[in-house]
Amino acid sequence: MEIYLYIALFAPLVGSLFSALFGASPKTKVTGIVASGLLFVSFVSSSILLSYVLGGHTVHVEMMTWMATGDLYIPFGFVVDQVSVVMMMVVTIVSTVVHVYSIGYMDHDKGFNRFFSYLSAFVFSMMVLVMSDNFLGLFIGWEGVGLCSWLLIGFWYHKESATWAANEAFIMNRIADLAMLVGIFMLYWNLGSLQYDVVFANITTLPVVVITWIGIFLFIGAMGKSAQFPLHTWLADAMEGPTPVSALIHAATMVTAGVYLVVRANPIYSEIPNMGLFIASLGAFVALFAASMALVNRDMKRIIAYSTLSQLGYMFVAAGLGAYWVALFHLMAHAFFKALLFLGAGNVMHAMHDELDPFKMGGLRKVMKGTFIMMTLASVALAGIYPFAGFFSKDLILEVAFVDHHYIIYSVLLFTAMLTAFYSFRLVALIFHGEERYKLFGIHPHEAYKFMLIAMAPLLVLAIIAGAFKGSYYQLVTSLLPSGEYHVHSIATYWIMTIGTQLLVLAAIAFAYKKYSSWSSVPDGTSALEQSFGYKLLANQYYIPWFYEEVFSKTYRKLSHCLWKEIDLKIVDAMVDGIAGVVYKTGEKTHKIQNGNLSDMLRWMVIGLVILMLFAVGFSVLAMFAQAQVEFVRIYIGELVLGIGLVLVAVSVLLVTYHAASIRKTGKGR
Amino acid sequence: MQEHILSILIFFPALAAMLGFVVHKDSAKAYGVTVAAIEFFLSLWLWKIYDPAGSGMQFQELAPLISQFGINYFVGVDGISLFIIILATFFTMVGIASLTETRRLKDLIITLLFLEMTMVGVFAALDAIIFYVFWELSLVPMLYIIGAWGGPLRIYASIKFFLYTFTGSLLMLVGMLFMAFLHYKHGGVWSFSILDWQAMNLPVNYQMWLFGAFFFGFAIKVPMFPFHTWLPYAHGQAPTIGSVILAAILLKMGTYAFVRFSLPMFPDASVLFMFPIAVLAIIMIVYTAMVAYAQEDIKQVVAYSSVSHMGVIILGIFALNVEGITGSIFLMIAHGVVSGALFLLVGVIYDRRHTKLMSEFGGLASVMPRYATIFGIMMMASVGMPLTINFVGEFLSLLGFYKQSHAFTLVAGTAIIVGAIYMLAAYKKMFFGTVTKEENKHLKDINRTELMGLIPLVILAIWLGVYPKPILEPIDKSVKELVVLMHEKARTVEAQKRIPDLTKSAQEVH
Amino acid sequence: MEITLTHYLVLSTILFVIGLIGIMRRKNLLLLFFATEILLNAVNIALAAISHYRGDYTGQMFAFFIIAIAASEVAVGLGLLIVWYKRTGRIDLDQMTSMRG
Amino acid sequence: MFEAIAFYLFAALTISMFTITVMTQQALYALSAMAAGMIFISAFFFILGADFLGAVQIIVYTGAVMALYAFGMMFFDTTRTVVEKRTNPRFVIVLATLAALLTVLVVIVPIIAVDMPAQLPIDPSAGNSQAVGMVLFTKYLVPFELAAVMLLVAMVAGIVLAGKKMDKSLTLMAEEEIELMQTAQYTPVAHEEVH
Repeated sequence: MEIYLYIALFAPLVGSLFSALFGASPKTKVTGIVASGLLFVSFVSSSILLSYVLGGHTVHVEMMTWMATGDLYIPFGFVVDQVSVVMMMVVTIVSTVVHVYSIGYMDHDKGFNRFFSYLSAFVFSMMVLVMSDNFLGLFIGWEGVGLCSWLLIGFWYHKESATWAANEAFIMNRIADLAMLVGIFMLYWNLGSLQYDVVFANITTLPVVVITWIGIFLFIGAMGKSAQFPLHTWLADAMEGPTPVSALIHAATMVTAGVYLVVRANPIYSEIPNMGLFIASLGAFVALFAASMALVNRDMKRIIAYSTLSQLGYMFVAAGLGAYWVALFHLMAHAFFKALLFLGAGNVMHAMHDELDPFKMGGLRKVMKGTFIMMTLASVALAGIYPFAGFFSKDLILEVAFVDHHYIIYSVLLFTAMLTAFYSFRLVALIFHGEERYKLFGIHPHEAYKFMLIAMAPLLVLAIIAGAFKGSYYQLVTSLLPSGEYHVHSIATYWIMTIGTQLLVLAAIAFAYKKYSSWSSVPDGTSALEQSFGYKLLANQYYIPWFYEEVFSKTYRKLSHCLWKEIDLKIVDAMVDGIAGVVYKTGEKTHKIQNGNLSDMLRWMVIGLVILMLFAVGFSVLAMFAQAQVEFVRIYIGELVLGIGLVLVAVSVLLVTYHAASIRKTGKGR
Repeated sequence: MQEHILSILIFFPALAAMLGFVVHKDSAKAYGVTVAAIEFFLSLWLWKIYDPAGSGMQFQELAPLISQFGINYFVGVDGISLFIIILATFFTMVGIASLTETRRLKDLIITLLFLEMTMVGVFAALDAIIFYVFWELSLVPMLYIIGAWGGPLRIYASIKFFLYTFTGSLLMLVGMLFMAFLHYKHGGVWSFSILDWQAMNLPVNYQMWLFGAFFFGFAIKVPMFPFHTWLPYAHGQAPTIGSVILAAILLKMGTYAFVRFSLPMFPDASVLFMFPIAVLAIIMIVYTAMVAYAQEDIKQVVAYSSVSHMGVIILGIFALNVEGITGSIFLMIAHGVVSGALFLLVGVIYDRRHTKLMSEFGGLASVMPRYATIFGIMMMASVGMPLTINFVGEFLSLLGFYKQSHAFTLVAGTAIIVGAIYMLAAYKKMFFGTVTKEENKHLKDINRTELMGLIPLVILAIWLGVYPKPILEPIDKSVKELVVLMHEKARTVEAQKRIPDLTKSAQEVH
Repeated sequence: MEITLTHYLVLSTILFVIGLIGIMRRKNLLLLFFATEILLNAVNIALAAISHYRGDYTGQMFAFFIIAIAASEVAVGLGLLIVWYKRTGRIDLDQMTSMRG
Repeated sequence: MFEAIAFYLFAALTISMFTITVMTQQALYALSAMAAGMIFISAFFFILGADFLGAVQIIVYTGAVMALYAFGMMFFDTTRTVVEKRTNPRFVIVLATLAALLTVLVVIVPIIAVDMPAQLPIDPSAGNSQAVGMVLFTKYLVPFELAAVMLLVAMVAGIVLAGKKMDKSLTLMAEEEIELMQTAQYTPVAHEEVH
């Protein structure tokens, strides 16, 4: 089985390196096909591993030593167990689809080869992240996906906004990574190892405070990667990247790495239930917070990005409440339908010549039938309508919150579910229904390539039927994760809840359709709604990006400029130059002493004699004191010597200046 | 030959440099590359015959110079110095191979070969006087390189460089003389042997004074905040090759000396001064990173970034445990590779445009894709991306220091954030966006000569990031010996607590 | 009214002061030499006195050698002075500025 | 009592003589005053029982040194009043006093404080000259011989230096000749004087 593990892991790397060879050459389809093919190979290997793991085995290999020094020993070790194999399947499926799709999507782009190189490298990093058997290996993948995310967000590097967003994403992730590193340090110094099995076996021996800190630091790391508040702003800006990238990285895989980390580290979080509650509360808050921003946004991709953020919030609620398998399940289901949604959005963008404002579209269902069906179904899945994937995973999270008696979280999530349904169908309605507003802008939309639609099909299928795997999935992962059936005890409550939720969601959908399906004009920011404070607040993302820019970025910029110009040049360097200047000036000033006049020299000689003898007398007096064993003198002898020396120097300086003055006087007299 | 390998390594370049005077100036470069390559392979051979299992100093050579004062020609290597020597020979080779200078090329190559002698000498010396002599001699060729081939402010920069570092090393010399005197007072014979000094057991207050004396010499060389201001000038004015050697090797002398002198000789003082130095190191890391962000000149960005990274090295050294010290020695090598490469890369663009201002560029990624790629890889190595060479060192250094102080490590860890900020900002300014300047539209991509220097560095940066074991192992071995020695010598309770007792933990394992 | 060592030392100090004053205010080289003679003699008195009061010949010996040195100094110094005078016609210190720094 | 009177008398005389030497504007006065001062100093040596030293003082100083000075002064224009440097006299006096006090302190304090044992104790049985001779030719033989050689060398040096161009006499030469000789030999000084 190890060979399959290596194939699954390294096939994307080979694809990436292969494409990189053509990085600077003109576009060749070969790179796309080879990279996609290798990913498919990786997918097949993962499937084989899945069947193997389903048989109750796990694969654990240690490829080679990476770092070994002192007591530290970190190998390149990989493990395929029940959790990682699920992640591997998600990653390989979505990335294979996205790769094939990208062959069409990036068709006209100059950086075609480069794109596949980056995209495959990303998949490799993601595989390292999920397959590693220790925290530092995870960190390699963690940073690797960050790097690829940077490369891919800034893929169109000539665009200022894209490169800015890329840097923002990278730096924000770095902030979180620091916390994660600290968490890793704590693990190492407390447990002496970073291997999952060792860590999880011994974590209970640590005091709760230490575990809490470890949990906090690791979670801050997860917050960065999964764009949780307050490190969330990068995700929306990351939509500057090509749409397949958004589908793969910023919806399906990378952003869920944080959830994966919490799920993976469940033995740590199980020890600190309060921390879990905090995670859940933050998740619920982010779910609502992000959904509210999606309500009014006028950028198609950003709406979907906020929706992703919101769903990540759901996952963290589940993970925080200890329902790790539920979190992982939602992660999986979400990956499928959200990637589908993004790819559909990509088709629309292509058709609309990169127009992103849904208000400028409308009525596209006539020209883009396939895309219309797929996006609608994906939205249905996202909204959580039975029997689509979202229903099984998302409603489960609601149940978890309810069963655990966290009613506030429950109601927040329920409300968010309604919002989710509303904004999803607002988007669908604006894009595909109503009048053909795009005609005002002289755009002639067309459907995407056939093979792109076909490539999307597996995702569509999975988005519809993923819920059916729930049983076998549960069997699989609960052999590693804490099991827990979350069933409402009374049948009546269960049915009321389920049907009630469905009805609320359907109502939200209907409202969205009613309001937007016959929209006819492009809003220009003058309507009363758009003038209202609430709308502005939401449209400006609660002014948080503005706040970050004003408070952090500008301060940092100003501070660093000030440090350079004011402190480094004017204080630190000037001090050094000042010392040199003093020495030089002293030389300049005092070289008159060497005026060659023997008579003056004689006088200087006497002065020098006096000074030296003063020193000699001073020191001998001190020595006498020391001999007399005066206690304080012995203790402070250094200070005394220094003090007397200083006094002597002062006296001599006085003498010298006095004398210099008298010399000047005679000089004038002459 | 094996037993004299170190002397050959030290004096071969000097000899070759002297012969170089008779070489015709057209063939000077070929001659220089050949000599440097031979020297490099000799150093590789040294690595090959170095016994990783052996303990202590290997290939020791001892010849008396002034025996009544215990001054000997005494050289040897251990895992700590071995790789820095190889790095020095490697960079001299790469530097000469990728030289694009045309003015007085022969003189430059001869100067570089002399410089190589002093560099190898410093890292191989086991006698303090020999060490000091090479340490000071290394200033002279660098002074010439900056002063003769530098930019418009070269005289100011070179004199500042010389006087600043020279002042520091004078204090160090005083410390050395006092150490020798103490050895005389203690054992009745003069000795300048570093190994003898390491065996001396000094009272804590002596340790503190001596530590201070040595500290200034080393700190200026490193350069630690607030003694760093000579470096931006030196880098700003030095020719590419000067910056490369300065950043890659010469700065390492300071940190290497900390490991060779300060730690084993004054373990108690090291523990005592650990936190003040850590504070300086942290200021160095964060402050210079912020200053780097404000720079307008790409070379200054790299210069300040190298100061910032040196802060991490210092922090790792004063972690005083195996993880930290090993990490910082590895980081010395890593930093050498990465900042050397970055300076070479800056040199590439400077050769083409004769400006280093970032505002003059923009959009270079589309004009010079290969250059942008290599620069990008090196930048990522510089910000400490895992699987690149820097990460191993930075991770281990910070990991080591975490044992000593949690809060300090957290603050110092911002290195990975602020480092990313200035590097990405600089990269964005230079390579991203659209090409706005007419001059930049037809820039030639990186050529073969330049690739010759850069490709090995890229390979090294990634290879050692993925597989650091061959280097890490010998370092680890020597560092363990160092830590054992430090723990044995530690007098204060604090020091015994802070410096781990390896013998005990080893017994526990077995 | 015992004359003690201190008396001699005070005398010696006073003479030394006089000598120093001479050294500092004289411009004529010849008279400068006189002042140095005074200094030497002041020291001689001190040495002889210490020798006497401590019963030790060493002081006298040193005084003796000082006299010898003073004599040779005068011989060489006057020779130089004469050469200088022949060259310049003056023996003022102020004109000897060839050692200007 | 007699000793005290002698001490104070000679002390007063010596100080006044030397003050004249230092302060007078006439070179000849200075010379005479110093010769007198030297003789008075020898009186102290006699009082202190250092007879030999006293004799040497008179012979060497008042005999040889003063004669040398007197001869030397014949070369110079001694009739001219001596111009002094214009410096702050108070400063000079303070500095000189300080220097003298410190010198005495530095030299004397250890002798008194540590109570060094006499290295060559005075032998009361022998006369002073005899005793000095004993010491001089035993313990201080080498320095003594060296001093002798030094005196010889000094004598030769004095003769050579002063005797150069003895054949030319400034008093007999014509003005132009002197001028010529001076410019030929030493021009820089003449130039520097202008500034």
